[in-house]
Amino acid sequence: MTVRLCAHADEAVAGIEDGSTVLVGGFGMAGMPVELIDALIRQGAKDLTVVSNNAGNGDTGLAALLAEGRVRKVICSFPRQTDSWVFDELYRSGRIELEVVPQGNLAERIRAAGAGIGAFYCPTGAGTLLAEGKETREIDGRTYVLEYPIKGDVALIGAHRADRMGNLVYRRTARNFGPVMATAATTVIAQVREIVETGSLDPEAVVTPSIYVDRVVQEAQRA
Amino acid sequence: MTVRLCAHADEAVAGIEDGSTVLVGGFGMAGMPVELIDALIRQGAKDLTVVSNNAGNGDTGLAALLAEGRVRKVICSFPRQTDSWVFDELYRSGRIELEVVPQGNLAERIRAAGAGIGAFYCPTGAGTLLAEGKETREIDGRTYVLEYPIKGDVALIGAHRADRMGNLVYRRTARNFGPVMATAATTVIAQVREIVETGSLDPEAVVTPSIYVDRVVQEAQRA
Amino acid sequence: MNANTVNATSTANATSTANAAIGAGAPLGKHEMAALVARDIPRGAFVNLGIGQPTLVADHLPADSGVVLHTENGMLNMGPAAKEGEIDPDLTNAGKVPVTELPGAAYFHHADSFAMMRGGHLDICVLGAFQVSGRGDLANWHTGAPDAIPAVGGAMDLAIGAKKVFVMMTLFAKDGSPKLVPECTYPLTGLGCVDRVYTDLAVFDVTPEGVKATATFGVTVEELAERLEVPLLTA
Amino acid sequence: MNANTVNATSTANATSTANAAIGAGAPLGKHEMAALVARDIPRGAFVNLGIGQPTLVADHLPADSGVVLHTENGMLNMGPAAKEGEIDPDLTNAGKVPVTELPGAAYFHHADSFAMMRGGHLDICVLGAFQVSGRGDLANWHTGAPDAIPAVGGAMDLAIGAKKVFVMMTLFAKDGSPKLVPECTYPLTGLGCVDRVYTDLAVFDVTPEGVKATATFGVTVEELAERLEVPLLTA
Repeated sequence: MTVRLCAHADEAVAGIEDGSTVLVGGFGMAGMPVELIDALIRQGAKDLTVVSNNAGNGDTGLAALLAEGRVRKVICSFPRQTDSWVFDELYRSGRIELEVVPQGNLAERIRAAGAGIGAFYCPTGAGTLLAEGKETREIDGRTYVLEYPIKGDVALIGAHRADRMGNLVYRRTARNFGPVMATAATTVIAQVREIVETGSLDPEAVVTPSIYVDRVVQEAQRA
Repeated sequence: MTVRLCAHADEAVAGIEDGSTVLVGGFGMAGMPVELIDALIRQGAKDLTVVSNNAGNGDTGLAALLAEGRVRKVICSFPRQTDSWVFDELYRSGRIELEVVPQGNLAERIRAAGAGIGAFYCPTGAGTLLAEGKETREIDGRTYVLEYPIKGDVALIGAHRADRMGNLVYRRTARNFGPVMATAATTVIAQVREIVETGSLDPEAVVTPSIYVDRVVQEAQRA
Repeated sequence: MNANTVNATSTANATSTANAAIGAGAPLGKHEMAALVARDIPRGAFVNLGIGQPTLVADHLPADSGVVLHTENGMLNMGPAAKEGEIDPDLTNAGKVPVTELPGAAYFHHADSFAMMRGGHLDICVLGAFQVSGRGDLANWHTGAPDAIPAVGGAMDLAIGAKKVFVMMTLFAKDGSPKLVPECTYPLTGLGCVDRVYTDLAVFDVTPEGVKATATFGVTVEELAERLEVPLLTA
Repeated sequence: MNANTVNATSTANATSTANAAIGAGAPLGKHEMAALVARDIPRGAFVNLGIGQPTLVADHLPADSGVVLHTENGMLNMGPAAKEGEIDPDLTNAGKVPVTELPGAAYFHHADSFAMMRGGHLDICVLGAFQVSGRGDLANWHTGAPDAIPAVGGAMDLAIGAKKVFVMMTLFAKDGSPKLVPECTYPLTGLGCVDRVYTDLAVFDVTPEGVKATATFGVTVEELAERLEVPLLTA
């Protein structure tokens, strides 16, 4: 239905429930919905599964959410970074679950959830640790691994601009996971730098059509 | 490698071999690569499998290619139209094979070929004639049909503009099958209305990046 | 994705329709059927209108409905049919009729368009039908005639993809046989996918408990029950 | 998709490299290795350079090479690292280093970017490695240490996706053990995916017949054969 334009990030994340699977966009800081994550920390939902490329950096954002003990499991491609000490400590002490997924499988599994695909055969990771225990199949002489969709209850994404209907455009490599995550969650919440009048985005260049977007909030630092 | 900018459609379709699978873009006339099809008729390749949404209209374009007896098989979603008399006659007289594929499965199977997906479970058509003989699987209580990629030797597509590197943009609903077909064929040939200088297309709005495009020709009627 | 409010809202609308119309008036013409469907589409819904009669629904949506029309050939926020002078060969609907663009439109390719359908993002699609079964099976792509050339288009994708599938059809075929049937005899488009059937004589909800007439036009539920083999729920 | 000319062209280049270099000179530094890789990349190729040493290859591509760099976080025709004053937080490479955009660039989302990789559209990717086996198995994501936190990123997608996979690594680890091995002991990234290995001491082609040194630097093939457990093809 019609997108809700929220006055504040706290309004945008209202109602996220304990136990939710939360897709979080961004690759490094590019496209990271920082204000939505901060609002989620304030909001209080716990026992979360977070799906994101990384598992938090430094002491802010996702790392802060993890540090509060609010995340039960992380599904990501690259948790280990020079400044991922919060995750590292939780993981080594057995206080967080980790599912490592090759980056392209992460993107494609999220896309599959959004596209109504039940499962797909993917060559990536065949014969490696990350395919252990997974079903495989030979197709035309190549080994493929059966991969299942990753669906979110909520997606938190960062975009560049929204129009008042909720159409989104991104900027440069900050696009990354946003568009697929927007297709794959029950409630999609976008943080944008600017909300513009409907009709002012080029319809050929809209990356995430309004149908996928439930709530939009303009970044406070720019409001 | 580097795209070839062709002076004429005949140069663009040179070398298409007998027995090729040819993906042909367009939905109705929108996005239909008319000049490339006419050039393919002149070029002479036969025993072709044509993958396209429809199976030709009137007596020109795809219908003319069919009328010359050059097409062994058509894979499409909607062959039967008020003006598909060429196909109808070939089909009823047993001179052409037909594989009818639901339109979304056609698009997704072509995408799978381009994306290196070995096969996928799709709910569309489950329990219908079009899934007869196909493998199925229950996933989360729903029945899915196993669908395999459709890969082309050649794709003929119509786009709006190309830059000199081969990046493509489309216009309005003429986009349709072009972008997925461009990912799924060994040789991708695009007919465009205009070739513009590299750097003059908005990088955020490029729909088919240059990596997918092998040959580009500007429409003669506009050259 | 949008909240799951279609169900509640449209059920409410249908109930009021039913209260007003059970046993009243005369059989509906196709424009009246289209108006009835339009009235049951909630504000702001994302809707695909199938080729043929369902297209008429657009004419009956209020100007401020906020309903966003999808066309499977790659567009959201499609406008009305193009008038003379507005025709753009690059802009058509799924029936290949020239259409127009509304502010806030977006274009996307065929795989993305059908991912949108298959992924359950459309709130409602409205389709024509040859037959609908009491379980909500839909037959609308193939007459099953031995010499028919099969052609499915996007029908199967729409049937299984949208959150709610509404059918618009006459209740009886020209030969007098009912099109709401215990089992479809024509080849199926989708299984158990139809939620509501709008006909010239009645509106039916297809529920897990069975088929219920929520409105009738110029006939009574009892008269309908006599002419149909599908049992109708009472109360 | 682009014609299958990489193989022919780069093999030709490698052969000339080999002729010039077998048994000659001294071990290569990382910049010399990068220059060698750059020389073997055909004009106009679409290339992904992995994080770390492979990134250096870009510095050695001729200005008119026409080589188009892909970064898996969603861009083609990536330019050099951003200088002071050019930094845009929305524009980074896969190593999260700020980069620049060249004319003819295109942006796309992660699923499209990895479809491009997995679908075999990149001509070449250049990766670092812990180990490469004689069959072309690659180990570059995990040391296998029991307390290591696993993190794979895009390594597996690159390993199995590109038409040609080039590896850049030192031939021996710090403890003196060879990194070109009969069987990888580290967890695998991809099976049978490596086509060529550039090291400080030699360049190796991995072929269905076995491993062949096509160039050596400061050592002879015989000396290498003695220090490696992988048999080297002669002639």
